[in-house]
Amino acid sequence: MDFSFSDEQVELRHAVRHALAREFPLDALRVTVQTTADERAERAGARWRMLAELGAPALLVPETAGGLGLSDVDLVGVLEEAGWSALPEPLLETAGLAAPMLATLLPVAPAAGALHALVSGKAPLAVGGIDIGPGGPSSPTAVTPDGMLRTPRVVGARTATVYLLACRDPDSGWQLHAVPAADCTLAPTPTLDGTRDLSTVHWPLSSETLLAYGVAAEASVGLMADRGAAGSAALLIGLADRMITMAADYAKERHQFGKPVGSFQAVKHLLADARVKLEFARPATYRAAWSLASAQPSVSHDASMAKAMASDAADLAARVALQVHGAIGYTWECDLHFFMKRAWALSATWGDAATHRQLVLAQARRRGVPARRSDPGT
Amino acid sequence: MDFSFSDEQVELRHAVRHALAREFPLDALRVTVQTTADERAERAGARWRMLAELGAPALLVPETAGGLGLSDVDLVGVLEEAGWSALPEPLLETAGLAAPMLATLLPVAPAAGALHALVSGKAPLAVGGIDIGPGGPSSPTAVTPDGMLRTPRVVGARTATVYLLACRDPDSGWQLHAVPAADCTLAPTPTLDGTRDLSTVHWPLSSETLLAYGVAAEASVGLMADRGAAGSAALLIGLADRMITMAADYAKERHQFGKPVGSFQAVKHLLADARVKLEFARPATYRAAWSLASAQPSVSHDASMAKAMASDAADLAARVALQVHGAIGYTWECDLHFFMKRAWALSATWGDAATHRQLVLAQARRRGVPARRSDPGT
Amino acid sequence: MDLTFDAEHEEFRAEARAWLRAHVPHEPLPSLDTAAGFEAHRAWETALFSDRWSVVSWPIEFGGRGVGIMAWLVFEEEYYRARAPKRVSQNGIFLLGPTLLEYGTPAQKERFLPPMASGEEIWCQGWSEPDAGSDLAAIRSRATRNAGGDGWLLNGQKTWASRGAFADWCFGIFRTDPQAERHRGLTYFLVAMDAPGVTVRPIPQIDGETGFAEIFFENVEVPDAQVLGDEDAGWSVAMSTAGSERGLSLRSPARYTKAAARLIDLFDQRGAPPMAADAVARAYMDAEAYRLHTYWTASQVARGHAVGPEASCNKIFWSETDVQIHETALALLGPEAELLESGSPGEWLDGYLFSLAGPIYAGTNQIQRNVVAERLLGLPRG
Amino acid sequence: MDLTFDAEHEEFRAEARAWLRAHVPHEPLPSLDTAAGFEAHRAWETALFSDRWSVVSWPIEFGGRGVGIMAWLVFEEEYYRARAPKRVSQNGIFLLGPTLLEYGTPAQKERFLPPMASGEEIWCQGWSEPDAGSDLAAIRSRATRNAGGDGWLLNGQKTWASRGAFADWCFGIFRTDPQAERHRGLTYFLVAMDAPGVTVRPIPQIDGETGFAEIFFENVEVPDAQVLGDEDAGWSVAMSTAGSERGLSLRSPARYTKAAARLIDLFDQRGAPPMAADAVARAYMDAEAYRLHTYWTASQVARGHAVGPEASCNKIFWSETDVQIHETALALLGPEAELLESGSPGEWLDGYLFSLAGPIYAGTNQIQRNVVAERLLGLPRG
Repeated sequence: MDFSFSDEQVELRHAVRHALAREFPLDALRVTVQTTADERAERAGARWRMLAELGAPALLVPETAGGLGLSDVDLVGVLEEAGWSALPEPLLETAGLAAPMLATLLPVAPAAGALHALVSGKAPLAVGGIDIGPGGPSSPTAVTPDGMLRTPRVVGARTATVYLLACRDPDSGWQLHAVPAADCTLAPTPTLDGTRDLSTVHWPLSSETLLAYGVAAEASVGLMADRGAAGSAALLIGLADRMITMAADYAKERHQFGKPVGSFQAVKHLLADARVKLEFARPATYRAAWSLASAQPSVSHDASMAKAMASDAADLAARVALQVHGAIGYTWECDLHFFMKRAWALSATWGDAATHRQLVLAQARRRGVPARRSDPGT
Repeated sequence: MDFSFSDEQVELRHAVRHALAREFPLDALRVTVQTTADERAERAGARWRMLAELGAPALLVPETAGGLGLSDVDLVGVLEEAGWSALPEPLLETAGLAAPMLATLLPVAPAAGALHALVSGKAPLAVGGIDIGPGGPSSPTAVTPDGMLRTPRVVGARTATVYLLACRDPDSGWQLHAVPAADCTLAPTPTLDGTRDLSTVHWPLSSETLLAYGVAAEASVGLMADRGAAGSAALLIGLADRMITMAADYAKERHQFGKPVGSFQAVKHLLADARVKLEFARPATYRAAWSLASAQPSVSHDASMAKAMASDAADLAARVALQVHGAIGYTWECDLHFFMKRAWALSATWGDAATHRQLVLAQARRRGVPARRSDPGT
Repeated sequence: MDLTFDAEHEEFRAEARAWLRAHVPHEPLPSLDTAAGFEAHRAWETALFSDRWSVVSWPIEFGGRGVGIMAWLVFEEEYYRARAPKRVSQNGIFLLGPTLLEYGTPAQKERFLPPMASGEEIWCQGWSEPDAGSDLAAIRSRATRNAGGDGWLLNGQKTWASRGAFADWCFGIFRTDPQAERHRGLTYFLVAMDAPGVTVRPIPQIDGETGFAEIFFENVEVPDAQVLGDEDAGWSVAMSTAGSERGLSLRSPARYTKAAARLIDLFDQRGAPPMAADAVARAYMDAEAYRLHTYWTASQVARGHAVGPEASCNKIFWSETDVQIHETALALLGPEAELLESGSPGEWLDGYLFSLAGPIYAGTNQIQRNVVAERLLGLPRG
Repeated sequence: MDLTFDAEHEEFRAEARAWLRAHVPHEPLPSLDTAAGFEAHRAWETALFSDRWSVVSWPIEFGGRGVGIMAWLVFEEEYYRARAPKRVSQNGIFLLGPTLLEYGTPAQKERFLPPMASGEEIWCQGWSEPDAGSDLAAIRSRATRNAGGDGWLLNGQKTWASRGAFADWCFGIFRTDPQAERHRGLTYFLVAMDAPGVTVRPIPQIDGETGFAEIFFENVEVPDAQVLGDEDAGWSVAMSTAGSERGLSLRSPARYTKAAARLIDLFDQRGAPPMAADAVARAYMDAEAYRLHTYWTASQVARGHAVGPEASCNKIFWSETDVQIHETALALLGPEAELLESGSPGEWLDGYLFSLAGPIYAGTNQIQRNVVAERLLGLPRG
């Protein structure tokens, strides 16, 4: 039993934090929304190259396939940092979902092609077609009258060259495809968080893009859902931490009634409650990463618990941070809203807290958390 | 539209408060638990006579039947005062449930007999056999191997001479009986609130005690459930008010860090939250009384809403009052526990807050709140 | 106690309902936090006024109908039921209006109330300053006597003036006695936004729209006739405004009961997911409880009692109810909640953002809790 | 990172499980807040000790097994799994014990630890005073030098000493320098409860049982050998004890995971009512999260890091988790929740009452929130 990160893992996280702070300061978020599409794309490209230099996109790709051969436990800190800086790029989707999935599906040709694109570090991959409901993974992909498939809320499609897309047919079950961007029609979806890249993608169903179907696809989709939940939990942890830090900093500076507002118990206790929620969501999130890395039978339970707790922690952090900032926090000029909007978005995707509580309870009731090497006492 | 009490209603409430403060000071609660059964019975008897002198038990009995001919709107303030003083006697059961029910069932012989006993003012009536679940009224009464009926958690049986008991058969539906105490076997049930009179009653099913059956009994049981919910809401409002008042008083006196603990924002905000919850539960409780008095079609909805809000208000008041008192509140010597225990008991009986929220939602969805004279805007 | 409306009120309701059915625009107006939307909403105010629906509870001479508070509540119920536009005049008619009626001179009432009621002059609030938010008594903007002695010179900076970028007039408090302590020595002024020396800087809000503005005053000349109430007595005049803001007149319950009814519709549309049921029920009941509490308060007012510190309970309750209704709706929308689509998700998202400001403006809920604890429960000041 | 236990820990777990299976009494012992129950629990402590299970993490010389913190957590998991009796020695072995190991002289350790481990001497805590609760530094009980100069005279009053009515020894802090300000000038003493001048007044608690006591000290003579740590340095010694109380050693996670498992059983027995599902899931997850957080903290400790102000997060979290688990259970029991029946309702009700004290003792959660805000977030003192 050693529930801690290695020195290398801590160093990797620090490297990512410093690189992001340097290449992606707070101002850059504002620019992302207010600039032209071209300028936006150029900046996104530069950031992605920087992440690629750090090895982030291919962290989970085996060394034999040109990656770093690391694990979800290495990735979780990187994702937390991406949350901390509200990074707009689809790092979770590319590094956390697409990369390990494609690696397991080698040497299927479309997987090899997509993985090659990913490892090259030129562009992220987009991911779409999996939601999580109280019954587990569900498919938002629909068939359109022209025979194409329509997947809403695909993340990262504007910059990706390959889209990893899932669809589900009531009879034949899940399919997973790696579709070249060139084969798709894309309708960007405006969202509250203007720094987020969401699109509706129309794509053709073709055996040439097929990665997996049937039982294999179902297992892959299940694992991607777990990784989506666990990975977005890590992003949310970083966001929550950042919002609490911003609010605490503001509370030290802002004076009312002749003293810093942070010296009032009401403000202290709001922030303390948010800090406590974060404190206990964190180990749950790290445990989910470990369960993914070591393929624990409890991985779905662990990922759901992480997502439920991290979503609640980020939602509370947003509420508290806004209240502590007061009217200032309600302005565009204050950076807080970028973090709040991202937190709201991520808290609701890959299943919200209430959904994951249902999933956790169902598994706990089935005693669906199979004994690890030994039953931990309950 | 006049949502206020008449001067007479306000005066009646004040009279009850003063009488209870005089005849039933805080010490009397302690004595109730710590004295012998005889002494306890004697004191209970004296209190009941005092309530009878005020006219409380027969408030809802028509003047033609020897009562005061008043309504639930007159009663609600009296019940609130009974809560404020944590009165142990079954005033709700006698005055709020048994009295109006028996009055409507006249001239059926057992009803007339029971009502006569009630109006005489010598002893309260006991009530049992109706619970409220997410599906509405349910029956906890079971048939025992000896052919008797067994009703748990009957309130007031130790002092009553007549028990108003309900039972339900899956085939023939509800029945309502007025059973002489002498025909029953009684097993007092120890509860956390030692001042509460709860028993399990074994009773014989007999046509001689039958008040109503079939559709009439179902309607009566439904109305008693509404009155139980609305009336216990009034008791809970009084309890919540008392606990908040006790805690605020204590917070003014108790000093820590060189000042009254009530000057700390943390304490202020705990109490303010409890006060706000109470403030909004109150009109909901009064509305339920008016709906009962004027036989509104929305009465079940209104009673459920009152019980849900009053239960939550009392539960929060108890939590806050205990926290504000600190360790002192956790002692037998501090009076607070009498009010907390009563609040916990009442909050869970006649359906708890979550149960009533389900009932309210079901009715709101069915648009089951039929238009009053006009649809109020939604 | 009688919770039914009498025939007169029902007749009034029917009349209001009929008028609204005939006049409410079919398409929603553009956001009132934009220049075009502001003017579209002003036109709506004018339409309301021309049939005497803009300020029903005001005296007839100022454009109202002289009806009581219960009738006003009936009108509000019908207004929200009809999904009529937001009230761009709300700071004037709901906040300044009652204060003018209470403290204004006959000349002030005659000068200011009718154009306020008609939408011709739209008001913003000059209350907070960069260093005087929750601590409103820390106001530093000052008013000094002008050379002629018949007026004042205003200097300083106000902030968080909702729609200050578009408004015609501003009401606010300024320090007239620099020696006086905090709540003393403040005076309540009415200022034209086009007066020389007034500069406005729009502040984009969280959704990018120009919801509020900073207002800078540089030697702005204001005649004595634009002082509301007594010199140096601005705090108590302002507290009357703040009482309206937190209490009865700013947030009528129909707003929340209507939103709760829409929430139940959404719940049904989404297949009534059991895990959302409790939150939907809570939101519905809280809106309903606020409505009942308002009738309760209005009945006390009708009997001649004043609205006291209970108004702080009100402010806490409606603002948190509003957040809860919208949070529950977004939870029902799930991953679609972030989409800026017109119609259901977008409207709920807008409403959510707006609701989040509720626990902040009109005195943060932290300040309100202090008021409840100190003035309703008698706890000592900190 | 590896969240599995190694073979050594698993062997230790198996040994503990086997011993507990063989020795845990089949019938629950009477309440340890009664005289008879106290002695029954003392006998259980002796049984634990005789097979070296009472203080597994202590050095072998004092009756422990010298195992690390992870093994201790394993033992605790097995202990709660076996539904073994409450630990009547907990104030000694979990609070004073670690402090003695850190600050005690060799002679003190030898004198006090073994009988503490064996249950022969059971300790209570003399911490709070009537006017020093949350404000612990306001302690007024004092210690003055005795005539001989080789010891002290204690005078004053302590309160809320859990099981103080039955305990053999008491540890507490007394003011030795009356001039010094608040946290300074306090000294940590070990006092025999049968020393002349010690009087105990039992305080019946909310359920009528004698859960705690007031202790009066009147010229109680205490030798120098019973001072723990340096003279006038009692506050920092006490903070070590308080850290244990709030942090790792008082409330092991197995307590909550076991309660959460029982809650899920109850939920199933009651037909899994959908409206209780969310609360049950929350309670289960919070208990599980506390377990994970403890492993996380223990891993930091194992790597040589100290437990910091995060311990205040702990205290807030476990105390509120405990309340939530029991509240949810009572909600499932519905109207039966108030019944003092043996078995399910009664046990949950007992647990609920006990849990309600959690947010109060060991420093109220209000004080803990101050600590979190000031020491983890750097907010200024009030």
